[in-house]
Amino acid sequence: MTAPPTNSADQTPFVVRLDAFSGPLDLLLHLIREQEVDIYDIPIAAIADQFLEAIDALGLNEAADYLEMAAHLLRIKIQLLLPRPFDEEGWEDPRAELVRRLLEYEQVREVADWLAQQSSQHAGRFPRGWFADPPELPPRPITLSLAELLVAVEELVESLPEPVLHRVVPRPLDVEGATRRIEALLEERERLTLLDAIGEATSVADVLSVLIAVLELARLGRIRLAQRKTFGSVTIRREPDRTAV
Amino acid sequence: MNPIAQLFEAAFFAAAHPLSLEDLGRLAPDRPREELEAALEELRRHYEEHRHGFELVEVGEGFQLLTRRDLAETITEAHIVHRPRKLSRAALETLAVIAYRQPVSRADIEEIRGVSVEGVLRSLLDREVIAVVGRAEGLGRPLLYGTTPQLLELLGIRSLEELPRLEELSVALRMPTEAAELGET
Amino acid sequence: MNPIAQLFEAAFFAAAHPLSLEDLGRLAPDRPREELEAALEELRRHYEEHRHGFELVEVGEGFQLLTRRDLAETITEAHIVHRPRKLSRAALETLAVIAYRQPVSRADIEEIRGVSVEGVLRSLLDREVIAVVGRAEGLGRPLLYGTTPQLLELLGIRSLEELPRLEELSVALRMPTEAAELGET
Repeated sequence: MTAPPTNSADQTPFVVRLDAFSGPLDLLLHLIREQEVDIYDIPIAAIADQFLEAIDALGLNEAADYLEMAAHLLRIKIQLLLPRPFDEEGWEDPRAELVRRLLEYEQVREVADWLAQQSSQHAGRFPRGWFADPPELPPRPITLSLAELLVAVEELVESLPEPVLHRVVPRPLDVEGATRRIEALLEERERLTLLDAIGEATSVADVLSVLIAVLELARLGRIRLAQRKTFGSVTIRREPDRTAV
Repeated sequence: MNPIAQLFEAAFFAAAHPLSLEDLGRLAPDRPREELEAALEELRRHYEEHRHGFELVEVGEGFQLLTRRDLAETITEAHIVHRPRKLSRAALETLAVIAYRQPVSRADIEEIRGVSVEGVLRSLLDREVIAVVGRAEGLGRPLLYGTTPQLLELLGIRSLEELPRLEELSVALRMPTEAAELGET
Repeated sequence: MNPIAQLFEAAFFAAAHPLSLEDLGRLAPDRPREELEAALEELRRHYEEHRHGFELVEVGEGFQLLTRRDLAETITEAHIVHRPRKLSRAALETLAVIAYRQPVSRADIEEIRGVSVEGVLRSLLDREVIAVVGRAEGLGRPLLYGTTPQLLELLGIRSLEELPRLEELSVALRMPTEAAELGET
């Protein structure tokens, strides 16, 4: 069990860490085990109350997964309060499905333990750590499935801002601001690259503002631009006689 | 060391992943399978007899050279290598569900674990221990996930058969029909 | 092989970079330098005498185990060393844009993905899953990219027609006008 021991001296018995549980089923199992009750005969009313208290104490009451489980427990609690039909045959224990899920989840946990142990055991054996870059080989072959490609399409579409359309947001250029920024940077440093000047500008308008500012400063002779090779980075330097300007 | 064993050793050395008998066969075409196996056996025995720092291990879909387990601590402590990052509890539980129920959809995993698994799935996909293996029929045609050979490598096992069998787990599902269902899917 | 030589061998094997005498010293603290050098010498001699597939080589920063050069070529040619690799997420998304909007310029792809795709485009071109298929009209006459027959082969489909239509993909794609417009920008 990952849960730290509860503090019995305290009135709230749920002094437990949030990250000690990997989900509502985990928490529920913890409570059931703590109360030492039979999993096939869970005292739902008591457990539901404790569950609610626990998620409150853990600050989990904003986690949808936990709230869903809380609601589920309350629903079962109510169902158990309803009068049962005379012949018990048609009656189905509303807890049955929950019990099944809990047991299934316990199995998952046991397998997870096994996986953890196995992988940590195996992690003590290292494969070779160094590999030469393949000499003049064709690029490594790739694998690609239709499913992978389609997932990418969907994720891409989901990530597009609503609406999916190309939208032109009028945004004024701020050349003055960019000029001030570049000059301030050059106070601190002898030279910068164009990328430094662009900084964290994220919009096209911001980048354009910087570019125009740089070109304008160069035209006025206040900075000097250099690019050592085609497509190389552009270096911006103060003109030596800048102070005279 | 005979030339084939020498060649195999060089191949194990150069490859970043386990090599199958089939891979090795391409290095020594026209040689009977017994000869390949004899070369592997020679390597295995040589490493043991001469107390080498690594050994030949059968893992995942083939064979791989791995350092001896008893040296791991010294090597790690001298900061020569870093142990790979451990999988989180959430990742392990998600892997457990996928390993036993593959191919399985995200909704099914979430049903069993009782939590959203989107982030965990992504990190497992990034580590390439699981992969998208298809799509289910039905509404929205959800993606189905399964495990990869890299998972076997991570665990140091030869096949998924080596995972504990559900009947061996201490928790047994008492309801027979449902237990069968879990075992089948 | 004596224990120090064995330890060094494992360390050389597992390390991602050459090891200096200093690194080796950390593995066997309190041992005199001569002993470390003797262990290196033992390894070197052992690999030679027993005709191993690799050798101990002194490089700039230290020592390293390397595949014997005369075997490396055979291994490379057998194509067993480099396992097929998956495309990165960035590459997949870029490929997705190209597949659905071809012919398309780099600027258009960047507009949709919101990041620079220069490196990704280059690697997709190298892999021959996309190709330059023309030039757009207008300013700078940018190059236009499209997919190749190799891509279809990888995906196991016969033609692009077999790709699901955008409207068939689950999410927010139900709006035909927008989907169409997406194809225009």
